[in-house]
Amino acid sequence: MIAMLWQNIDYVGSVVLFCIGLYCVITKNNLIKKFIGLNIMETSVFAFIIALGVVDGGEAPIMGAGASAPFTNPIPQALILTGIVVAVSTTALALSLIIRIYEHCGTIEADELREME
Amino acid sequence: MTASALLVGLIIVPLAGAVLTPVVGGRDGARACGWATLVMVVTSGIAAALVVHVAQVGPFSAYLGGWEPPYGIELRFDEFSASVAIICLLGLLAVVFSLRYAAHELPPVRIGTYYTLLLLNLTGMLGFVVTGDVFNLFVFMEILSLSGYALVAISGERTAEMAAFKYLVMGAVSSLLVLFAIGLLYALTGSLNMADISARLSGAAEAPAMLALALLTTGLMVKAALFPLHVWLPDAHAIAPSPVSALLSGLVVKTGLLGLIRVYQIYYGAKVLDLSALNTVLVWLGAISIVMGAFFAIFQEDIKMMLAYSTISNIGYIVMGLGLASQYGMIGATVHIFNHALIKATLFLGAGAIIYRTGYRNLTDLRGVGRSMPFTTAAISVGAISIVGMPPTAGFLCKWYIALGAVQAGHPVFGVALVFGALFIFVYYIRMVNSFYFQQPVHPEILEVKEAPLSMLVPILILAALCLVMGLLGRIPLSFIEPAVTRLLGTVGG
Amino acid sequence: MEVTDIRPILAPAISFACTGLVFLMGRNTFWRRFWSLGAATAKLVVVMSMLPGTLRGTVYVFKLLDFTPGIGLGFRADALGMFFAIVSSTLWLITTVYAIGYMEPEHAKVRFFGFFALCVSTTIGIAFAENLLTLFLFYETLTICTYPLVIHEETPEAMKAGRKYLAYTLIGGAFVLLGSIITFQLAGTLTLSRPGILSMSAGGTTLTWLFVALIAGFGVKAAIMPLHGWLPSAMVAPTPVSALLHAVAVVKAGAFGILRIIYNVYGVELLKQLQVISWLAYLAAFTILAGSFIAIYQDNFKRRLAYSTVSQLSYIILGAALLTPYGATAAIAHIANQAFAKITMFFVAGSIQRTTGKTQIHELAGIGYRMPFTMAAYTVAALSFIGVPLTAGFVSKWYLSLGALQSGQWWFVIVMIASSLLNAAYWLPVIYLAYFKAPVGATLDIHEAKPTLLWPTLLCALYVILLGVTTQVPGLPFSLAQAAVRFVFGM
Amino acid sequence: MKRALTIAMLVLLAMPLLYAMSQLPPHGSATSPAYTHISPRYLERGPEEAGAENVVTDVILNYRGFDTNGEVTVIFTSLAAVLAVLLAGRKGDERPVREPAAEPSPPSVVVRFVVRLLGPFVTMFAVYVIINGHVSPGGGFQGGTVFGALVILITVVLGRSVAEKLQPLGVRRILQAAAPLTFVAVGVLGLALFGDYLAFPRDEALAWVRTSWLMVIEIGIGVGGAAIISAIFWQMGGDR
Repeated sequence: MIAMLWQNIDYVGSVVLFCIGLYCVITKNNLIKKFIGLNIMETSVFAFIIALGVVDGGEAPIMGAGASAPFTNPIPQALILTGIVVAVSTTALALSLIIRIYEHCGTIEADELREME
Repeated sequence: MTASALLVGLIIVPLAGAVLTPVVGGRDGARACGWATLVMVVTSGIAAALVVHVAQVGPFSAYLGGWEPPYGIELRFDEFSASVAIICLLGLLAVVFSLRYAAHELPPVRIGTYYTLLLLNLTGMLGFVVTGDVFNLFVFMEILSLSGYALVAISGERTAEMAAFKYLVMGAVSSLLVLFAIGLLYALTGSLNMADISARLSGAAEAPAMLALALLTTGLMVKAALFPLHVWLPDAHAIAPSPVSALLSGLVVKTGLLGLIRVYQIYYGAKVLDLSALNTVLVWLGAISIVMGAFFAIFQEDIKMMLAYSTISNIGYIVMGLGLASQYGMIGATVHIFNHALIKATLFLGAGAIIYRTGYRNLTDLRGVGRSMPFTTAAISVGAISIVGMPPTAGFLCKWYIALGAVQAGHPVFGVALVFGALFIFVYYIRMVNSFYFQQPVHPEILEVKEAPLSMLVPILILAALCLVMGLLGRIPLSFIEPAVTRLLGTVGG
Repeated sequence: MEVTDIRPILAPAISFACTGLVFLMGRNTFWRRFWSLGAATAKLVVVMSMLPGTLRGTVYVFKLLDFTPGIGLGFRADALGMFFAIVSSTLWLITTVYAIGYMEPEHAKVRFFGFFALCVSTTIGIAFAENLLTLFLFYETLTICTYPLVIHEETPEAMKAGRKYLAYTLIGGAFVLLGSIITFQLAGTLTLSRPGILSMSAGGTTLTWLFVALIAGFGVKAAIMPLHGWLPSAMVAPTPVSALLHAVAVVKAGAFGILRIIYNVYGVELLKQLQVISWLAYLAAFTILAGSFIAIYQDNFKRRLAYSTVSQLSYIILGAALLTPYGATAAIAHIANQAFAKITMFFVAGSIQRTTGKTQIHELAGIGYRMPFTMAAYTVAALSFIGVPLTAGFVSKWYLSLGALQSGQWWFVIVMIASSLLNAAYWLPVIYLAYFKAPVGATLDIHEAKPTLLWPTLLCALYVILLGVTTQVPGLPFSLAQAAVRFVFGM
Repeated sequence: MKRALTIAMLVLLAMPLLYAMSQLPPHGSATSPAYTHISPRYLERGPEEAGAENVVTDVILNYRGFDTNGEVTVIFTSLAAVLAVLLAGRKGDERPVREPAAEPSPPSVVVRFVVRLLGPFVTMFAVYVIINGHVSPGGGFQGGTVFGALVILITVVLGRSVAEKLQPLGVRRILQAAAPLTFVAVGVLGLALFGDYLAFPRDEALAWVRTSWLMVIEIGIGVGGAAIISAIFWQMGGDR
């Protein structure tokens, strides 16, 4: 199993990143830090999917003069382009909410907010 | 007009309508509402045509860009997708209801945006339900989630924003789980088309397939607010504007369940895993959800909070029915997705109308409102009876079927849990009815308020009538969905 | 012979429609009374029009719609159902007149008369239910419709009684539902039929537990001990409601449900093989005696009536559980006999309360001089409960004893005799008090209840005697009961 | 305590994840299902079939164009969401007007001059990225973001009033909706002419139509993306 894991070390990296992100989401008290954790999770998933598209020795899948096989898989790249946009959109909304919460409550620490309720 | 063009139109019309709402409506709330109503009327027409079509010829597809699957994206309309009808209906009624409600409850500058988001939310749901491609599913899920978060926060109250943030964090994590699973499925099969994945998954390694299943189920169950993943729901649904609560509680949480059905379609077809372990977990969580939802609801004073917890109970019913994996249970669960949407929308819109007129939302404060708003409270009572599962209302047949399914699957104990869960639910609805009709008002001025305006009353009454009609004509949806369930279960030979 | 006919559904439908009009137009006193009485009369006419056919052995059937294959809404008027329907619609008409008089000074009359009419419409639905699901549907509707009546006073005490009532009956309803689900799973159908839905099924343990569940479900409303707790508390309701609850609609719906379970779900032949039926008989016998014992110690008139009801209802259960034709005759006939006698009692209690304000038995000294006609009606009903010949109660006890002997269980005859003695022990002292004790600080002038209260009371008392002396006259309830028995036992 | 528990939970979570990862097809293998099932067709026939030499562009705009249609809707949704959250609330709930402590000193003349000088070049780069997206890395999103960054830069340095001139109020709403609207327009055109939503002409003779439609979509995405990014930035109070 270890050998197989070594072979898939890129995927292992994204798992580790995923867990780090989740750790931040759960334990961090500051809403922005929580959200940074979420962004780390997003990145880990994107990295995982991008890594799926890699092929040994592959080049960017742009045809035309001078291009030579093998090319990397274009699908994950296309998917993650969409994924990034989605992540950015979520981030924009989350930050807006945090701005409003700060204006209303004067704090963005989760425990202080809980006390205010 | 061909069926596939209509199918595309089902998504494109509300999408275009949504992005044009700010252009057409500007900051004039009434004009935006009129536009949104127009868009929803057209969309509803398309949905009705599609449902009729699927009833006649069975499932059909549209290939986008003319690329046949698995190379392009496929929209697939099967019997489960017929839930677009209820999405359109509730969407239309919620938009009409909002005309007076939004003008009263929301900051004026946000009203145009409100309708935009409402339409986007509906677009997301429609797309989610009809797409046949897992990544496309994710994209639509994000449209509906993002607009959902914003709609919760739109009133600008502090609590609303905090609820929206909680909802957003949970929702974003669940979306990531789904995306992770999509990546895994892609790694195993090289495909994103659901049918193709299902066909190619059979030879795949078990562990990643199981992980993908676990991630998908967890992610979707967060969206569906199954216990113990429900923590975001009560605040979000209770604090959102009432038409939004109706949509969130009636429809948005259901997309998680419809997504689960899609997952079943993939995995049952693939025969790569034995799903009985998952089903056992789901049935138990469903049963716990029923009881916990009802239990928490009993202690709520706020009428919308109570309704929100009752949603958790009902999600439990549906998940239990799906997890039983027996013919009756699955039919009952699927139809309950429809019927609960109707019922919960009746209740939330009714509660919204009462809050609009009286300004109170606690049961104690609302005592005696039955005398001044007889039609609204009558509609709510119908909804309450229906959600408890009294015959001959819409709620009864589903519970009957799910209970039969439990007996059929050889777990009569879950049937018992279901029936007594319904009693539990009755306890808190009787509290509500008591305070409407049978208790002396705390605030005497409540006897002077007027009945809800027509733009609110008509949607509520339509929904209440449907609660009854769907009970009496329950045969129609049940027999409509039956072939799809038979097909789904037939693939596992059970 | 089964005939498709619209009347089985027409009866509940007409009264439901009139009920709607009571709600809509009820703020006007005239229209409220008009539609209440109109509903009662129309229903009685429709039900009575089927009587000749039923006595000839015709069964009227009307299938309304199917929810799904095998589960539908259907109506069917057989002899047993007709019996219950006639009793309840007759009594409804009388009670409505009484209620109009009684409720005059009360609040929320629209709600009261609306739900009152709804209850009795629902009762007809129960009587004419073609299948277990329709039965369950109306059974639950009845529960909900009586709730606003129980809590009519809106006092904390009334609300508490209402909660208790709902808790008991809804849990009962849940058991009925569970039983229906399992029945459907076992038999594939829910249509009530003569040999019994389950008569073809095997599997003793399942059937036994299913029987327990179903009987427990209906037994709550039939107030079999220990499921009777709600009934005395529900006495806080206005008297016409108590009369309706305890004489006609609710408790009889439970008893009727048990008859349906015994005769049409299981069937006599199948039950003879199951041990559990004799336990039901023992439980009924226990309830008969225990109910009477408790009644002796009640001073509140209506509470004494409530425990008497608990006791009397179990005559029906006992008769059915004997599984003999004579027992069945007694069980079915007692639906009417107990109903008329008990409603007389309630009317008397209500009249006394409205006229003199007295609710406790020890306050009734000398009341026989002040309200002679009312107390005469009381005397008739009391004699009927004791089982004196020429009253309705005698017929029940006679046939019940015959049934016990027919099944070889002679000890139930002793129960009957003991019960008569106990009944005498708590009804006769009131007569003594009323006629032979001087009233405390009041004159002996005649001060009768007003006509709308008095006449229904007298009519019911008359009926009690009629039922006792006309058992051989065709067309009256007893002949219908015999027709039902012939039908059930296939004779 | 909470941290320790979380870490323990995450370690437990990581175990099955890692096990599943070890069972996946080896990283970089050319025989994995992902590389042998659908992508070969895209790589082989993409340029002539879908119209762009950059196969990623082919996938985004043509093969899986509907995803991108949804994606631009997501961006639009995020704008609507931000507006819904941040637009000033009811009376008495207005956002606290912050007294500027001191008039912020305007950026130095040098900075302002450099920004003005850079403007045209950045714009040109953005346009280049947009219209070259189908032959090289780039495309509507990237170009739009570059242009959006320029708008933000101008807002910060020269003030919002100058930046807003780039998006006249009259057409701003249309600009913000440009990306989804372009998609819908091209999609419906495809539906009308070639029978499927978002269908592009397959015929080799119509290759120019295909390319120009791709270009239209890229521009639409670029314009819409830039408009939305700057609108969100302004709404969040980035100019303060």
